[in-house]
Amino acid sequence: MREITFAQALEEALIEEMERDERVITMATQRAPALENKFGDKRVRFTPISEAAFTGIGLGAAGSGFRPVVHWGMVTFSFVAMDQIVNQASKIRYMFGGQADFPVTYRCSTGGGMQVAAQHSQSPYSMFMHLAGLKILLPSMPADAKGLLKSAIRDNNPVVFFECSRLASTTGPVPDGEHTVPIGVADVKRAGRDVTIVGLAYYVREALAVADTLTTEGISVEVLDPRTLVPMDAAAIRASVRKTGRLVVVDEAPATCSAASEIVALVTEDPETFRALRAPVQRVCAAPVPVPFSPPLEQAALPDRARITAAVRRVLEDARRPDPLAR
Amino acid sequence: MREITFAQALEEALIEEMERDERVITMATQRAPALENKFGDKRVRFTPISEAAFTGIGLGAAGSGFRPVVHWGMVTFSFVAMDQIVNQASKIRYMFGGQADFPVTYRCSTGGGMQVAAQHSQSPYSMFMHLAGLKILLPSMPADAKGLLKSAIRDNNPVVFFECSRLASTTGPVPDGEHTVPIGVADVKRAGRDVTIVGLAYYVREALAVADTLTTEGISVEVLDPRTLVPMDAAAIRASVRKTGRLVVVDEAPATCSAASEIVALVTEDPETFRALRAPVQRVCAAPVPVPFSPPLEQAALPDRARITAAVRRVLEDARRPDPLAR
Amino acid sequence: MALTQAELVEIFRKLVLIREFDLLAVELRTAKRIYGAVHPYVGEEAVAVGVCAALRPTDRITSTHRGHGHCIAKGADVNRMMAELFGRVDGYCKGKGGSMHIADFGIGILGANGIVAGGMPIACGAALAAQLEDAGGVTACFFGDGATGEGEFHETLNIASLWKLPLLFVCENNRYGAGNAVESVRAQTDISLHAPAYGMPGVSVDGNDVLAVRDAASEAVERARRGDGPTLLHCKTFRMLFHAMRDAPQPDMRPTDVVAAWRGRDRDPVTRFEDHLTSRGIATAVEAQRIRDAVKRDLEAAVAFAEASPYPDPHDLLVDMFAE
Amino acid sequence: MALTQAELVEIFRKLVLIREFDLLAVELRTAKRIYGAVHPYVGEEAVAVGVCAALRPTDRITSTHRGHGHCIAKGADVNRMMAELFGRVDGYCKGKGGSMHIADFGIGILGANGIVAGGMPIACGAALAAQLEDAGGVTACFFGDGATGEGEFHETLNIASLWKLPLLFVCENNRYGAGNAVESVRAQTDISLHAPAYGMPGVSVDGNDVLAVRDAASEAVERARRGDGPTLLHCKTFRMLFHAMRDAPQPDMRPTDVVAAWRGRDRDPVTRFEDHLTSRGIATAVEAQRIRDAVKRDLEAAVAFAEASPYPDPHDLLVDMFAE
Ligand SMILES: Cc1ncc(C[n+]2csc(CCOP(=O)(O)OP(=O)(O)O)c2C)c(N)n1
Ligand SMILES: Cc1ncc(C[n+]2csc(CCOP(=O)(O)OP(=O)(O)O)c2C)c(N)n1
Ligand SMILES: [Mg+2]
Ligand SMILES: [Mg+2]
Repeated sequence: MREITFAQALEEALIEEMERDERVITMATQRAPALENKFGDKRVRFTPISEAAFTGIGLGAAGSGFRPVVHWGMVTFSFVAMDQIVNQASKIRYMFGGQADFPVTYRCSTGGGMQVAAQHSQSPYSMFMHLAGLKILLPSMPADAKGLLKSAIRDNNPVVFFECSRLASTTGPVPDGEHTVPIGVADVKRAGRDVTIVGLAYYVREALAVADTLTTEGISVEVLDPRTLVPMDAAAIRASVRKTGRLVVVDEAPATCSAASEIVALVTEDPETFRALRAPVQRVCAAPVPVPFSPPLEQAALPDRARITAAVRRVLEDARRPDPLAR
Repeated sequence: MREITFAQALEEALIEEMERDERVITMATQRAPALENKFGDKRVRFTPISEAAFTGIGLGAAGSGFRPVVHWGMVTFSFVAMDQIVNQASKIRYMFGGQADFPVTYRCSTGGGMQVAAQHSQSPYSMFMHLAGLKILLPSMPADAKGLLKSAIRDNNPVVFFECSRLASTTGPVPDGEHTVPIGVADVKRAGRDVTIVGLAYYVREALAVADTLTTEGISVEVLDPRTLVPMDAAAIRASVRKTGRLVVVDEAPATCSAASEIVALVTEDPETFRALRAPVQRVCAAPVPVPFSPPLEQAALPDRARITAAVRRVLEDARRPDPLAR
Repeated sequence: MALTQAELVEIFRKLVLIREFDLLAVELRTAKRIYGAVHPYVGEEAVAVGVCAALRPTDRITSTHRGHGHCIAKGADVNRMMAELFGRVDGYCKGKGGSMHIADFGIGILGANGIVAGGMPIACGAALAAQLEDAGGVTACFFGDGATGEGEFHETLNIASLWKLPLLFVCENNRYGAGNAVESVRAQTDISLHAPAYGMPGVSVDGNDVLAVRDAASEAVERARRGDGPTLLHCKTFRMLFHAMRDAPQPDMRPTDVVAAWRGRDRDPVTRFEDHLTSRGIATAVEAQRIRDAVKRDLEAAVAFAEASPYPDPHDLLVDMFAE
Repeated sequence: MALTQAELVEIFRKLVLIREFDLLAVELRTAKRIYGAVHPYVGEEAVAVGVCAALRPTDRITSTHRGHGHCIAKGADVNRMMAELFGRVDGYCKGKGGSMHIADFGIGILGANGIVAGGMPIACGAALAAQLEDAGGVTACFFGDGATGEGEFHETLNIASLWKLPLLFVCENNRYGAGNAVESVRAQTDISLHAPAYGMPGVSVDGNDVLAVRDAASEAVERARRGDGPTLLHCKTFRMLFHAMRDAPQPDMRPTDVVAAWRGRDRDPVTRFEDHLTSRGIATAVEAQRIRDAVKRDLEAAVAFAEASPYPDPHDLLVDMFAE
């Protein structure tokens, strides 16, 4: 299969969906000359730096028959538009009794590791997950990125699509031709026996690298990528944990009230999965600080392979609880 | 001890702190004639409906030597100001290397149960907890409300102070004279043996009512009120769960990535507490919907005593795991 | 374009219907027969009716927390509105929205909104849709004087003008936002003065004169339909009742003489238009009374409709969350 | 108030220092000796220097993503600025902030800001503090033409004027926001036209003429100190380099002839002021060259200072989170 970058995969998805359905329009504060040439500046809207306005414009146009794809730029800039997201987009369908659909996709880049300091290194997925009414996507691989963005644009609900900055230039196989990935379905990126690592975005790749290394020690790691954060595929995560008995969640957001917290809660509140758990769960998350600029500090703030490996060892070494299945 | 309402307790706290320190000023879109008469309209600022601006004004004035107490009205309206909260207030001290303090207190009302529908019935504590850099308070009783608001105003950091609407008219004993409650210290509102209920705000009262009822069945419930959500008193929660072996968390926010998720994660990732857990934890939260207007639907969406009681029974009935301490 | 006699009478009927609907809502809320918050539009009826008289049924509007009048003016069914206030399944939102969230997308009502200025971007989005549809559609965006304090006011005026969106910005300046006089929250009080900063026309109009509003709105609508972009229509009006009520009305701190003056027969938008009709022989006092009576019967029927409708089934709590 | 010769020479030195600092930053970033994003202020120096020449040391400012010039003009130490770009502990933020987050609260620099318009409310808060302190303090708030698209622009102008805050709104209109011409994002391009909507004076000035900026700023500062409220100062200038760089500069899509014209000796704010000084006999060409040489030496020293400073210790990661 051909290999393309994450960024190219997203661009392909957008172009294909715009070709497929002329109600798809885009809005962003950054010009997209290639798209503009192809689809014209009526459909490819370049906007003033007015995120609150164009977030709501996307919603209003969606409620009036169009399928806007709105790019906030960095997730950072979405906070200027938070009223339209929290008070409008996430509530509008239910609050009005389901009388209209709002097929709008909000895209934005996320994450640290680029030495651009606190404001420009955020991963606040969980703040959006907490809102009942948004679907939330977070791919880790180019093929998922393409397939999920296409599904997002075709979905009849407000969808927030997070694009991890550190993944933009990574490559991977992407099928030719029509390729979609269903919303709400997790993916086992690597099967394993001894411990489940649930990774998000960039940290799926890091978890896979850790799994590779630990293999040489005879440790078999299963790496699971939720891909969709809302609706979360709790069944897949629980099934994996029931199999391995151990869970490590890796995410570059700070731990408090994070997606990682939610995954831990989904696992430990399920009676059957809880009983299969052989060690305390581990969250490997960012330190509870705004991401600092200086490279050694930034590295210390974000998860890395060493910390993931250490967490895996901790859940494995916690041998004080016998395997309930006496495996 | 005298009994006063939650709202009165808050008003007392504010007046006492304004008397104590003339650098304390207030801002709100609602006039406060009593305060204005007492302290003058220079210190008691009535503002236009411009939450983003006056949230940042509070921060800037705090960084310039004042101690603003900014009232957003409902937490709903804070989302218009989210940039100033997320990108500025929560990051400003650390990002600038700690060179200045920002003693600003943000107050707002929260919660459902008042038949004012989705936009005006929100409890998004966890969205603020996720941000490293804010202290977050959520009292349940008048005495805590007074003592914590005073501590918030004296604290040299941005503090978000949530005031549950359904508590405003509830009463309770409040000490005369100087009374503060330390930030970061949970409170056992009722000691018990068999199960720990961690309740938030209004649901502390509901948990106490459930505990009363269950007592007649010989079930001994411990009710713990974190009071502070950041920094969370994990030690107190874990100690209680280690004692009872069972945990129910009650909160009127939807469960996903909520404060309840965080409490579950804090408990289950701690090895000692995890080993003491005798049943899966239970989150009793709002349904994952925008709070609906119609009373029967709203009731169905929010936690109530029946659901709390059922959760307690579930964790008690889960007898399949023996008490590890063979108590 | 001059209005026919029938159109003039229909304008009067709408004014009366809005007036009586909100007086009734206050009564019902006081009696605790309905729930939540009520923000009466009493005294401002000429704005909604005048603007909507300039619109086509396919045109769209966005509304505010004080939204009953906008909905009725745009043609909403008072039965379904009333059922919504009662929290019943036959309400516009199946009881999920209540007073502050009435919408009827089928007739272009994109929703009332509990967030001050929150509907403005949505209105812009509807106008963008109309521009792309290229069928002459127009959107009217209602907002209060208080909403001009919000950033969304500024952002949407700029974008709408830049993109020449077919949009009417209708500022209902009732001189107060909740209890606060406009001069206490704005550096200068003539709201139309914002328009030049966005290169758009700003028009001030007597918001209690329904025909003046309708004429100004018609001109703005024509401009929008021509593709010349938005207009800021500044309607000067007054709220005759309190700002809002839950179990009881919020105290009204406005000077009583000012309130009394605005309640005079010559200023009240309903009686004023009634006198206009009768003095010009377009309708007689008897006909006017007949309309009032019919409106009251319609509203009684609406209450009966609402009360006959069941409460939503709690088992349907999760219905309507996500579209297929 | 006329400036002394020494003051004029100091203005020249500051212009040169800002110019050379940012050229050096670009060089260092290209060589990967510093990190993150760099937004060069090259070409806009006269705005920061002119405005800060009208301020007292105790006055406050807020800055933007393109903030090096504002900091230097207000008196920041280039050693500590440079150490911050290098991510070292002796940087202004101990390496935690980097280029976009330099602050020095001790001399009234309340911080650069990575959020377009994000500093405007904070500036208002500083001005409110000054008003309460009642000691004649003033705040200058820098922001770009692109920032006028944000709601915070509107909200702060209204509140500042309503409350008569001692504030200068300094719009640095460099005709582009990132790659986008101001006429592509604004319905009308004269930013000073917003002022009347807020009942405040709006003044447009040649932002490449440091003395014109200084004079206009002085008048606005006096007005603010008198208690008469804020002024919107619209400074017309141009960015001589690209918008931003990380590993490489972002492509510059602006018309090359326009860029070339703004780079001409008569328009470049540094050479233009140099010619002003020499033609009036305030300084000789030799003296000007001596100043340039001294600035370069200072900057070499700053780099040496920065490189001698250690990286922060990862064990200190949690330090500075919360105040006692
Ligand atoms: C963003 C936001 N802030 C505050 C409120 C609370 N609030 C509800 S109505 C209102 C006054 C609005 O005044 P105006 O826009 O003049 O409309 P009016 O009530 O006069 O019709 C306020 C402050 C809100 N709903 N939304
Ligand atoms: C709220 C927000 N939206 C978008 C951005 C991304 N961004 C950074 S600089 C910039 C252009 C700003 O233009 P202007 O205000 O004219 O300042 P200039 O760069 O020209 O100095 C943009 C869009 C941002 N930093 N903040
Ligand atoms: Mg009003
Ligand atoms: Mg610019």
